[in-house]
Amino acid sequence: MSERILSSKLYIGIWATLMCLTVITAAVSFIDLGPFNTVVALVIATVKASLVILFFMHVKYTHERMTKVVIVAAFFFLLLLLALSMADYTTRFLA
Amino acid sequence: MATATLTQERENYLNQSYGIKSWLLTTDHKRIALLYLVSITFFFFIGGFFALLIRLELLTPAGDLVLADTYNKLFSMHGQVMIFFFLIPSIPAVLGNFLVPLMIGAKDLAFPRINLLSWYLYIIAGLTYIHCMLTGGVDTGWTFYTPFSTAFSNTKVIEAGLAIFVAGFSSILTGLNFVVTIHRMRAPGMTWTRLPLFIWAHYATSIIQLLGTPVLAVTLVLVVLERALHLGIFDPARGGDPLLFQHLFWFYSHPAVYIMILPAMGVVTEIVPCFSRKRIFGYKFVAMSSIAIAVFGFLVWAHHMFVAGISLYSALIFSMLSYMVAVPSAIKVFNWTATMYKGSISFSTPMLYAFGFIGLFTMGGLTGLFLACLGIDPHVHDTYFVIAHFHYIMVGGAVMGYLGGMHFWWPKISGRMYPEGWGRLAALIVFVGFNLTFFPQFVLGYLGMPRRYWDYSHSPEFQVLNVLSTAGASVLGVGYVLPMVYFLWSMRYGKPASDNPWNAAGLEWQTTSPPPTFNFEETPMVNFEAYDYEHIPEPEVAVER
Amino acid sequence: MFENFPLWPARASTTAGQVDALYIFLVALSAVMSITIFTMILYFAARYRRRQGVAAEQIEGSTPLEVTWSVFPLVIFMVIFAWGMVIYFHERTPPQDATEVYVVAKQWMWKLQHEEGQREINQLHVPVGRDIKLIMTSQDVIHSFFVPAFRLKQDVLPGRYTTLWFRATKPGTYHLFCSQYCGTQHSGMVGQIVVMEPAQYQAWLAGGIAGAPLAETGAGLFQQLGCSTCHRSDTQGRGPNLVGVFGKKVLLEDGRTVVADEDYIRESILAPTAKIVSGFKPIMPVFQGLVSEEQLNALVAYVKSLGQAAPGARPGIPAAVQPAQPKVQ
Amino acid sequence: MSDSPIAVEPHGPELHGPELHGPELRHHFADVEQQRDAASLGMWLFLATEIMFFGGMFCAYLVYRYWHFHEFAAGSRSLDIYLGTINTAVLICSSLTVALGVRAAQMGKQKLLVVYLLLTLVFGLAFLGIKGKEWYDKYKEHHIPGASFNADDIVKEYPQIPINQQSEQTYFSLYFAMTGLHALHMVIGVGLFSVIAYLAMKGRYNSHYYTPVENAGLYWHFVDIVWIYLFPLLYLIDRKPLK
Repeated sequence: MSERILSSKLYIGIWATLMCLTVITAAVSFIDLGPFNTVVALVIATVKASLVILFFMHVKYTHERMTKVVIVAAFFFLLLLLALSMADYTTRFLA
Repeated sequence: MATATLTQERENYLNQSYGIKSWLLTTDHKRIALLYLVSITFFFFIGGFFALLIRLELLTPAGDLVLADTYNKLFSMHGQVMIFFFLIPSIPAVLGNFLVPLMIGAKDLAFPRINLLSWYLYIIAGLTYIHCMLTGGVDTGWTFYTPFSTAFSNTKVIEAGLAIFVAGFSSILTGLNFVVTIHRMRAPGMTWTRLPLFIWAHYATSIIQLLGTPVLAVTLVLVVLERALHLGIFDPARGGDPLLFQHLFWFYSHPAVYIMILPAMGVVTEIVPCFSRKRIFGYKFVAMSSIAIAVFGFLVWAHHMFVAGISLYSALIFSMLSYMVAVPSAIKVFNWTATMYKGSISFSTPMLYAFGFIGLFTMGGLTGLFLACLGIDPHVHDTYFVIAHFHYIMVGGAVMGYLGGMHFWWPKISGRMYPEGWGRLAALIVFVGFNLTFFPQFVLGYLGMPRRYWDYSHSPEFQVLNVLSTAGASVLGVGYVLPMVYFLWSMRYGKPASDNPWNAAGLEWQTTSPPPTFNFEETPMVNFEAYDYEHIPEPEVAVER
Repeated sequence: MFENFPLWPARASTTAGQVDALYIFLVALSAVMSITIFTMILYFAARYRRRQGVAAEQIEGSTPLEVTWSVFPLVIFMVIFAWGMVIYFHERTPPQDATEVYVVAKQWMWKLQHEEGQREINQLHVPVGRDIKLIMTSQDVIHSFFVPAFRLKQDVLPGRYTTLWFRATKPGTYHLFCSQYCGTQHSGMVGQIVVMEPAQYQAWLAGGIAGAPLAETGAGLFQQLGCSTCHRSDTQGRGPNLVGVFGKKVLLEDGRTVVADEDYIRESILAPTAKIVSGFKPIMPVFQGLVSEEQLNALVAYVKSLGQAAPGARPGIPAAVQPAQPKVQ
Repeated sequence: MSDSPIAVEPHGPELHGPELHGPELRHHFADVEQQRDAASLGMWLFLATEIMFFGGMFCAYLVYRYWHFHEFAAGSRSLDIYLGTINTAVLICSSLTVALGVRAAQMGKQKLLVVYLLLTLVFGLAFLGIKGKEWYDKYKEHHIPGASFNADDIVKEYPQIPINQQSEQTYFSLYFAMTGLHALHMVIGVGLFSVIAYLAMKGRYNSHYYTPVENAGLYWHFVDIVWIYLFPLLYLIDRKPLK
């Protein structure tokens, strides 16, 4: 297995995108979008994280099925932890 | 190395080199397994000693043997030692370490140095915990419930927490090693459906170790931070919610039960086909049920919290999900039973332990249905019913499995046979002693005796059952000392074991006993299914008495 | 039959019978299941024991069988789940008109106070046949209120209320245990539930140490602490009018709706900014650390008494308040 | 490589001889490829455990943010958004240098690799420095949870937000726990990269063997990703203009 070598232009492009997104997310937080401020902040964070995972961490180019399985599994179990905990907290004070 | 095969003293992993250094710096998975064996046995007897004192205290209603604080430390440390320093590493770190590479035809685990590191982490954790015990101990119960642990206990909570944190790290590294090994190191032809079910069980266990343990780790870190630096996360006096601690704690600690029981199921799944001379009934279902237990195990944690003050609706969800995880466990029991159908069954010691396991696990599992039930749990929660239930699973299940496995693979590990008669006697003693100890506790629990009570002089009606239980514990103690004695004895005086004394299927039996350092003289090619007993002759001398 | 060797504790509440019925069902079910499995194992072990010249018959498995023994238990499990759920909902939903007892747990004792003002320590006297609701909190660590004879248990947490209700059915003295480990004297944190015939109970009430009814104490505190200057019984106050609030839904300033139960009132006293009623400003001072658990209970009891439809219908409730239209809904 | 059997060719004991493979290949692997696959899977599994480790804190965060939104919003406003944004940028830059460093290693450019590793260290230390400055500011403002915690200044600054001091302390408890454990991971990363930079200077890595560089890089990117989430969750909870 020889790792594919990506061009440094691609890396710099990703880097520039990440920097822009950072500025955007900071700037948008000052604008009143109601409940959507949180949504926008999390969507941008997820886009940034995905870029790092896919390109900087080479997941887009790997032929290892297991790498993707591990990532998905970890996020899935994290989601279970959050969702089932919140199942208690969001319903605790209902009559 | 290939030249040594035919000489009288075959070179093996035990006589390959000598001296303390050759053990403490070894990266051989088999030697590390033995290092673990010695260390966990040490902790098992410490934990057992605490158990003995607890049972003696409860012989009479009044608190007359030890002080209340001492008693609280005893049960706390009994729990923590037995769970984190014995049961969690027991089968994976000893038998798993020894057998996973052998069973899949690999020369070693994928990361031998990390394997050694994980033993050292375990030892650091163990020494820290011993220091904690010697300098005052800890009295929070094994559960560290806040705010008692973070704001009220005057004992060494931080030290105990850090010790368990490090032990968790060790457990994570073992699991990581197994998953990578099983994925990457299988011998040619060893496809997923040819893997022994012991491997499947360890694979499932490793998933839990990898995904659950970090949550316990961070929870303990937060407890330590709250206690040491006065952060306010779990303590209601500082704005926290104590139930959040319980959520995070049980997110690990419920699946942790499956870390303890799944490998034992794996052991039994090896033993039953071997002594029935049959393939396992429903290979795929048994394999998948291990994975299902591991995954569903993460969805049920709040059934430990039905009376803790969680919302009614989440209690409903968790109760229902708890019944889901009971199904794969039931599947396993039915498949073991079905495997015996039309078999050719013999009753060597490992098989006796497997019988014991199935019986006790069935009872432990069925009483789990009581506890998952929203109608019954509010009465029996935090009583001896719970104690009895989880001892049926962990001692009746996991320890029986561990002992069964130790007997089964002892010829491979040591190259010697244990004395069969003594083995059967000990198995019988353990079974009888166990039931006498823990069955009365079911009744005691339904009668309402709360757990962690030092003194029950207000309720003398509990005494008869407690006396029975203590009597049983002393029988059980004998049952546990016996194997240790004859295993040690057999290392010198035991009959030399052949390579495959049980005529068992599985790659581990195709190499020599004890195996050479790199396990196989030649990398095996696998072209047969697991449990291929059709093509393996029965032992010439049937092991009958 | 089992006088010296009981298999279950006394059955002294309406819940106890329900729980025991399910328990006996489960025991029977477990017995049937385990005996079936054990018999099969023992039979196979004997019938197919190793014999010279008889080889095992290789069987791969059977998907129909696997499906059967997966689905069949699951159906049984769902029955158990549903049955348990019914009991749980019943025992976790207190009746509206239950008599209330406030419980404060601390290391290592139970402090109880009746609506009528009687205080007790490690003992609770209740009459047969009346619904009793316990409103419980802890001063320090987590405790658990456990009465085996009632088949009831509920953890008692610091910083919030948890509740439990029962109706005793049989006079007698029963164990009260703390079942959540709480430190050195955990096993000493025990007490008694004394269930009495109503007449005897009335006599006990009359003979007890006379204390002011809880709500009355609360009314006094309400004046003393200055609550009444803002929480007036008309619409002019700077704080919401509390008449009739209890048990109703409250619209909050951030758009959420909560039910004004004991915990809400408690939180609103201790940390008023947490849930601001719509239309009001967060100006109320924080009472965290300024009122004891007992005073808090009295205040809650008072606010609850304002919520009653017919003031004065129950003992100890000042009839002075005007049944004005509450500002909140 | 799929999950079909890995070692396709049988390999006998004769392969154990150290002369038949480079010093990087450990005896128990069939070939370098198998070894690299194993290391990569191992690293990803380790990162999965790290996700769950931080996940426990994210769970606590979610619960308390749901309960005490006002206090979380006010606490978030009291943080220095400029330093926070700059720090995010610094970490992203360090991730770039790591990615380029791995690329240099892949191509066997040893000098370039050392340069990128050193740059990464500089960025990492800069992040920790800025973080330290922020913590020091919080220390001066008495926002460190504990006996001396005092959020009067926040209450005064945002009269429009109803603030309970105790819940404010919960926010700062989580802030310090999360940024603290993240910083601890950064410190470990800096240590790791120092060792790797040293070994790279000695010429330990080449285009055939650079697994440690790659795996340390994965770790670094992971720590970066944690921060990518921590930044909006801690700094940007609610900064819209107050009415």
